[in-house]
Amino acid sequence: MSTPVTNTENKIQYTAKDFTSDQEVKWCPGCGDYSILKQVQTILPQIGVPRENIVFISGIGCSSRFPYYMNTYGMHSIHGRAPAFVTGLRIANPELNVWLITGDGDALSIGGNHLIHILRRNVNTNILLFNNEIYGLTKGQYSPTSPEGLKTKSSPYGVVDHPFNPVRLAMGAEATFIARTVDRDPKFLREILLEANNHKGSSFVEIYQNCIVFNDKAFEVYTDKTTKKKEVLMMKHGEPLIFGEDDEKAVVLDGYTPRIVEWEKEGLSKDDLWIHDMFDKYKANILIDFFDDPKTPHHFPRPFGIFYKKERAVYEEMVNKQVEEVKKQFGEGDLQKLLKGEHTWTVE
Amino acid sequence: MSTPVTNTENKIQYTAKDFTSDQEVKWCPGCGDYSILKQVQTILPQIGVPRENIVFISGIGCSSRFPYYMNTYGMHSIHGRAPAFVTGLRIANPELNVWLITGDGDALSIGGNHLIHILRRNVNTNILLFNNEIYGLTKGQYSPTSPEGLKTKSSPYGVVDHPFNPVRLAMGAEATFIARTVDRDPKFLREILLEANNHKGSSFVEIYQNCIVFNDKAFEVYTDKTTKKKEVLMMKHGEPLIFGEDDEKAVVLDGYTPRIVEWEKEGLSKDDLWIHDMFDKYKANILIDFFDDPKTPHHFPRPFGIFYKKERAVYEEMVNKQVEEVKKQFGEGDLQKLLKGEHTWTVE
Amino acid sequence: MSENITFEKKKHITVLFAGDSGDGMQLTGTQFTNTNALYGNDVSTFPNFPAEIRAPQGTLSGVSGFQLQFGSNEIYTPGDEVDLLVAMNAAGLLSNLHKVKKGGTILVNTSGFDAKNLRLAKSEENPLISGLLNEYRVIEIDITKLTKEALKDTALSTKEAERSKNMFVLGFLYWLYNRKLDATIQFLEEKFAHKPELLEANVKVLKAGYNYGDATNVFTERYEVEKAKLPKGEYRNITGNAATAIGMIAAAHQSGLDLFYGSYPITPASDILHELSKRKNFNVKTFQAEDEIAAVSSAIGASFGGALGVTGSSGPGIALKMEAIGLAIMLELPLVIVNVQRGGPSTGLPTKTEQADLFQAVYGRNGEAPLAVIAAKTPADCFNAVYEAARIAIEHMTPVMILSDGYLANGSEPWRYPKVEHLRPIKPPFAQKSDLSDDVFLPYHRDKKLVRKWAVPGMKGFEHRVGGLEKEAETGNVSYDPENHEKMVKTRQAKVDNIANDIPQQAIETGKESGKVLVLGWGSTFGAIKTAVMECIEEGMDVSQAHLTYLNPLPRNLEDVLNRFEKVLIPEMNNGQLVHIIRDKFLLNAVPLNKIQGVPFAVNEIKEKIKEIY
Amino acid sequence: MSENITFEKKKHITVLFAGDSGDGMQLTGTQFTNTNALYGNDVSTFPNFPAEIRAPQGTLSGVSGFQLQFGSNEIYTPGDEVDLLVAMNAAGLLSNLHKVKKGGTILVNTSGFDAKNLRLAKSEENPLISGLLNEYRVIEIDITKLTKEALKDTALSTKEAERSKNMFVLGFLYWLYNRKLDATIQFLEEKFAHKPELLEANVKVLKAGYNYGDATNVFTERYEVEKAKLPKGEYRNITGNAATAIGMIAAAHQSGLDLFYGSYPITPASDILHELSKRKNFNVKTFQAEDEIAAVSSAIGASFGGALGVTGSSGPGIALKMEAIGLAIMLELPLVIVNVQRGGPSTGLPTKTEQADLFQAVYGRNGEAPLAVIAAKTPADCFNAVYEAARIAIEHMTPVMILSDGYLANGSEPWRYPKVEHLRPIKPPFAQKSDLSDDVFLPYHRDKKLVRKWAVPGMKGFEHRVGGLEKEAETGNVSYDPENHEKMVKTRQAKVDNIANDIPQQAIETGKESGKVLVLGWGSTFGAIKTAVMECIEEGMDVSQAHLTYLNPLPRNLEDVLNRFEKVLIPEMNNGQLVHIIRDKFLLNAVPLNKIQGVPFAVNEIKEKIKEIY
Ligand SMILES: Cc1ncc(C[n+]2csc(CCOP(=O)(O)OP(=O)(O)O)c2C)c(N)n1
Ligand SMILES: Cc1ncc(C[n+]2csc(CCOP(=O)(O)OP(=O)(O)O)c2C)c(N)n1
Ligand code: SF4
Ligand code: SF4
Ligand SMILES: [Mg+2]
Ligand SMILES: [Mg+2]
Repeated sequence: MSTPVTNTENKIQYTAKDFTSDQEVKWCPGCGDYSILKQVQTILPQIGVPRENIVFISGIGCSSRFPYYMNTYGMHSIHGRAPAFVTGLRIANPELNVWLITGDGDALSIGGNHLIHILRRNVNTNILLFNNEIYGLTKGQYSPTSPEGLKTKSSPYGVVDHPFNPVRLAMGAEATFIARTVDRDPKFLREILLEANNHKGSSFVEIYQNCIVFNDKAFEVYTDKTTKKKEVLMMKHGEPLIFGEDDEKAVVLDGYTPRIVEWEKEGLSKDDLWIHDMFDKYKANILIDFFDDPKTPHHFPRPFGIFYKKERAVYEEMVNKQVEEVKKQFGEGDLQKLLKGEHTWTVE
Repeated sequence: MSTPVTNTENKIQYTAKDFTSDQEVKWCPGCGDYSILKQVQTILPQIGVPRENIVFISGIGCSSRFPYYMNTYGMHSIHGRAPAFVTGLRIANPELNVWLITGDGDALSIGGNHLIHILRRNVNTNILLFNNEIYGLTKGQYSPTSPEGLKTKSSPYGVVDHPFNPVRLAMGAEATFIARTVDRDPKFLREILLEANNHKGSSFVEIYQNCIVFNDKAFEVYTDKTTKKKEVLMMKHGEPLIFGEDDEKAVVLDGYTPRIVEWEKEGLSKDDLWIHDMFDKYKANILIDFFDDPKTPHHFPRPFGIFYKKERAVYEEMVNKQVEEVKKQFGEGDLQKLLKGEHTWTVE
Repeated sequence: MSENITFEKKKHITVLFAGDSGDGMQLTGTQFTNTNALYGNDVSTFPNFPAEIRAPQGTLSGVSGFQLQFGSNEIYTPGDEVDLLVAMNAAGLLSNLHKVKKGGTILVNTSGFDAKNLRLAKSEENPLISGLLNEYRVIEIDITKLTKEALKDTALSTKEAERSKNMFVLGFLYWLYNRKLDATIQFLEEKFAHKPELLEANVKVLKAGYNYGDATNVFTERYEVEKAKLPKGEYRNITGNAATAIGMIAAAHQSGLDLFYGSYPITPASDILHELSKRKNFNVKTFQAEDEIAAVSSAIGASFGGALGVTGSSGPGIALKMEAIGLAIMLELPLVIVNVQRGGPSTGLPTKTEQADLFQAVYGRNGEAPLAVIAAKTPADCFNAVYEAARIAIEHMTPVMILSDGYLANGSEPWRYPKVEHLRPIKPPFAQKSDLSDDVFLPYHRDKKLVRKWAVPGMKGFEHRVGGLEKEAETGNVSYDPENHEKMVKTRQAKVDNIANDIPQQAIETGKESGKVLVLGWGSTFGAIKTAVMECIEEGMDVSQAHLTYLNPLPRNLEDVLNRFEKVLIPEMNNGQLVHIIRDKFLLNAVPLNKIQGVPFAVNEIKEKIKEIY
Repeated sequence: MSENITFEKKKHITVLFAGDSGDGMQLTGTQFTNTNALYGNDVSTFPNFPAEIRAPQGTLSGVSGFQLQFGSNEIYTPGDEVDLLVAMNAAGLLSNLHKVKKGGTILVNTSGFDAKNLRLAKSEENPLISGLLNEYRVIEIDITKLTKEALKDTALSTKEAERSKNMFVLGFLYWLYNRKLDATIQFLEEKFAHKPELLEANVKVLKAGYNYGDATNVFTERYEVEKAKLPKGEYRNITGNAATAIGMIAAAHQSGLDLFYGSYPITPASDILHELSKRKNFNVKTFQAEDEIAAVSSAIGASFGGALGVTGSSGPGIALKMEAIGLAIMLELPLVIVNVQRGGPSTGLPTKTEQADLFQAVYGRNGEAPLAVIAAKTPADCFNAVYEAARIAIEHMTPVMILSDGYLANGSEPWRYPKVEHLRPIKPPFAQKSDLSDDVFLPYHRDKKLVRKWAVPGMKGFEHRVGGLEKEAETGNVSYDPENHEKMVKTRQAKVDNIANDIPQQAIETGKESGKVLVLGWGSTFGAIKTAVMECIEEGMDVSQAHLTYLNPLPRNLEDVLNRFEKVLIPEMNNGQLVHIIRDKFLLNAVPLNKIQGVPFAVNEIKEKIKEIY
């Protein structure tokens, strides 16, 4: 989402500490949630919004405890419904800076419907989906993003459900800002958070988050120094899609078919490579499909960054605009006239 | 879905009438639902499944009255939840031939979550989504597929919600069979119904259906003789994507960018055109995005037919397979042993 | 006007329009109602239509009915027995004949009794000639034909022409009851503003109907129902759903809040959404949510943001809202939930009326989750009920449910609409600077009424977090402390119980303050009970009526009121719900009277029961 | 063994293990329980842990506790007062000290009382030296150090080594209460089958703990709790959730149906899903649905398909299921709904226990939607309750809800498990060829018990449609007929009421058949009430106990039973729910006793109340 910077005259200079509530943080030691909390608290001073105009709304889950730790307005709502609370709040007051905190179970299992609807409506909010591919708070059942075969408390013989690719679902739901990032890359996470906040509309940010207790190392290949460079494809707008131990690999498009090349070996220059264009939906669709199991041979690297961004009318602005238009058309409502209605008579 | 043809020895020769229940059909005269009912009743004799093995399950809506009119097993369930009933039924008995009947409100508004989950799981069923871009049964409110600006009972000043494109949402939800068809083209509808039934997994079929009372002519450009040929893009696997009054137009791909050509004028042969390949996901993604308002200039025609088809493991088969595997591994469960547990002692 | 026709004075008349769903009976009934109301009669209406949008033409299941009673005295019900049945076809006649008073009049459109119509109505014989109607006075008019006749010089197709046959009926009835055509003509002018040929046709047929009465001798008497002696004031006619919508707007206006209405369409509640969607110039924001859970959640979100959050639905949708209502109880935010009850369980009888969601309202949540509940008793009273619900929700920072039903929702009556300045003011308990102690805001600090303060995002210095986990008293921080939990559960209960100190004592509506039988009701049974009790009193019986608006908490003096009578009779359109609450609260052996037929009580059904237990 | 140590005989002992969430208290408690149970004691347990997965180490909110009582007589509760508190750190001590009997023993791990731990526990002074523990017998052992000591020759890191300190405690307690290490060693062998170094370490520490007792003189007495004189038979230990899962499997097995369990994870019900997921070789199909609505709907779908459809959740999830349960009531299909209640309202106290969903169970649906309700009274009784629920659901073709709670779910007790051949047979009322009349199947034709026949897709000639709209008697076709609706509402009610003829009469559990005070309970208060009543009787008081399993319908003779007593006391872990149902049904002024603290009643709390009203 993006919010008009209000209160600029006597703008307060915040630090991350100003966004830290007095409540003890109660995640497991080593949980990826800590890093995300910290990065959010770190970037908030930069967005220029007074603290009282910021609201964090979450569902239920480990990740959804987030609002308690923020010294802003906040609501820890019920499981899966945060998008609906956010929508109501934004319609009621489109001036606020609203963040929606959710987990893979919260957003994609019980809350799937509200998620796809907030995306299609394009409510101006920043959706941070903490994807740990597991249910943390309920102690380790599989989630709609758990990979097939995963053994969990509720799948002792392995998951048989085919998982969602959250960014693909977001695209299917008409999202206008789609990004992926990861808890263990704080700098990059902050960048994406700021970009998300700058986007006007629903900014959907999937954050790979490590649940150290129930699904440890689920994203290790994307964060571990030894594997990261060859498994992560960093998407930067206007830059070629290069990856590999020594940036020796790249992705190119043969027509509409993506292909991995060793670009220098093959005599290609940077200009010959696929230059990332986050405004191109067709290309975004292809990148989103880079979702191979990193254990399979010849797999594509996993893209991180902003897949897609598009300007589209913001729902609550349209709602409020229509209110203004109707006022203009019919004049500010006159309650006595409304009570009176069209046809009256008098009893003497 | 596809179902093993059982009971073949003494196979009954059905006619459409055998699938007609004794209940009076109560849709409005001229409602598009009639045609769909008729086509379903017409193709059922061809699928070779005994009537008692066929089940129709629906949610709530005009369209969801469907099961009452079928002389098979049926359930008119509650609003939006048909996919969940179907999933339970299929897991309980994977031998049945199950059809899921739903509307645009039922499937995409209240039932959106169940729809995306049945698609990702790939439960073997035929999902017929009667899309009339309106709430029929509740008398004319807009639905998640209503176009922006539509004036309805609940949007007297015009809809401000950006609509879903149902086939795009299905793709985002990992659907394995995605098709679009229309009530007023019975032959083509029957073809698609049969293809859907032949597909193993969740077959998602969006059917444009005219609600003569509350949203008449919503799809007229795709059915009216005078406009149909230039607005409809018929997708046939292995054939070029040709359309236009005299089949003079076609779609080609420039790299990954689709373009409309007047092919003969431009000296192209059929082989130069985009040959539809329903197994190609990248291309399906592009076709799915042909969703322009037909009133805008230079718009793409609306595609009808099968966008995409992919074989993927069927959920309830995996569930039942796991049961069998566990039985193999640990032996058929011994209830007395289970009651006894691991550690017992005797009180004399 | 034919000379030899006289006017017979009548105190009240019950008319039932019955025809095919496509015959425009609802519109005809509404017009006839409005005209009588504008004339000065008291009126009560009961529209009754099939669940199908266009049920098969001509069939019994396709019949659409609109019943109304109008009178020169106060009218509380649409009438037990019909004086005049207008039957546009055989199905309309056959499915409603039993409602007609013996000796009553039946006006039939003979075109609706052809072979096809008889077959569709599953009638082997033609009732017009079979003798079935011997005990009635039957007026046969070929309305279809006369309508076509009237329009033969216009450009309208036969089908289009036929469609205005309801105007013929209406015109004829205006003649019969000596009413002016003005209001209906004005309505038609608005409706067909952009279709002059249809306007002209409809007016033509309306007048043709009137003139037919004047010109022919089918009736030798006309009827005169004088103006009712209603309390002085200005009146309008209003349906329950419209009154509900307007009540919300008024409450928002008087509390200085924007109105947010989050809803998902469902019969019979949808019209509230439709009505509000039109009223955006009152700072009304309507949100058609993806489902009922999103609807209620969005309303809570809006309340959190400082609006008056309201959500509305009917039984099945209300079921889905319960988890979130529990959260609202925990958050202690204002929220109004409207339940326009319909026949249940499950999908049930979606277009029919019932009062079977009282248990759900009072008890239907997990955990100790007390919810204030208010019921509307007449269509116009929906205004008061929702206004009062909003007042309590805002001033007590708590969700309040209002129970309406299909009968109230679609029924209408004259309403002496209030003056804005007479509306009770509503004061949102917004947090003030003075609520900060040491610069800290305690979101769960309470006033004497146990109400917490409302701090809204945007208010500097009041930043705080709320949520569904049990909260520590005062601070609102998450707390798993056993004693704190017990204290908070009891506090939330006490807070809702306390509302009893902010509502009127229970009054006796009709009859003496003590005596033999008290008929205790709630909701839309009001009119039937009132009429029954009044008639019993006229017959010299010792019967009184008390009618509950506040169902949770109950009025403080209710036990006292009940104890002043020997017997308490509780009629309900359900299988017995209030009666169980009363038994529980007061250990009082009240007598239930239950009707579960999707239609309101007849006055006589209640009278009979009173007599039975008297 | 030191020579001068004697054995003191005890009838029962209550031990509470308290430490950090990471200290393995739950495992320690479970092992200690199993060993005592295997020895032959009667046992009752109460695990109590924070809502956080790993609440901050060392803090008060991070304390995890496991209390158990074991004895040589019958044990019904985990004990009011603790004889031995094991405190692994300062927070564990401070948050549980009030539970320890004056003069009781406290075993502390001194390492858990360093400056950091004191700070985290918000303790300004060190309780070990502040005099706080003057009234107790305190045994200080540096368990952490001794554990590390024991493992110093292994390859384990300090952190890994420390983690087995709970085994030291366990070993020491085995010495103190003269128990064998065998069962725990066997458990460790299984647990660490693939980690031999951890197995070795744990066994080493376990033995070190035992030997420490033997070698030192910290205790001069050991305690002997003899085998309990339980009814003859074979026993095992079982938790409520495990018993629930096994009960479902047994019911499916005995009815010849496949078991389908559709559920969405939620504390404290999830373990049922986990347990069943392991048991696929019993033809158990588990479906982790996308939400609770899908869970219950899938179970109904499975029942429609001929399986035993079961769904389970806790309060907030049950709220979401209500609309679909209404459908199941309308469809008249078997369905079992398990509600493992937790502290509410809303998200409430997710890991704590409560009985506040009774109203929701009995009343929480739209329309007239009667639901059979059964409650389990002890962990092992969950087996009977769910078995009975399934029997009624299947044989009466109706949904049945079973109420368990967090205390039953996680608590455990010895269970004299049944022989398969003694399980009551369950007969699904499948439609037969003989149910066809003229080749037509009437899906809503009923037998004398008002039960319809179950025809499952695949059965030729029985094709039919069901749905949530009101249905015509017999045919099941959609019907909007007023009389039919009333008939069907009453029939569905009568059908559920009829279940009363198929359940046992209410018995007196403890005490005389009539007298002064009857304590009436339901659910998990059973043990506390039983103990309280037994103790009162021992003290010469005229008190009896009756405990309800069947909450809807109530046993036929219940009114009679209640009327045989002067006073009826109803203790509940809620703000009063059963008491209102009893008041309503029998106009009986029962006395409520309510505790709403997320923890079970202490025996004494009930005794005090009995004495107060006596
Ligand atoms: C209605 C309802 N159903 C179920 C639950 C139990 N529940 C709480 S959190 C959760 C899932 C948590 O997973 P996720 O959203 O991935 O968050 P995480 O804990 O992994 O951060 C569930 C099932 C609930 N609180 N409410
Ligand atoms: C829980 C619930 N909410 C709302 C309704 C009311 N309702 C019935 S059908 C319907 C939508 C119908 O639209 P659609 O699914 O598009 O079907 P159509 O009538 O257009 O075929 C709604 C909102 C309901 N029956 N149940
Ligand atoms: S359970 Fe997992 S997600 Fe939850 S706090 Fe612990 S590490 Fe984090
Ligand atoms: S309202 Fe529309 S969708 Fe419904 S039956 Fe009538 S024409 Fe068909
Ligand atoms: Mg998660
Ligand atoms: Mg529709």
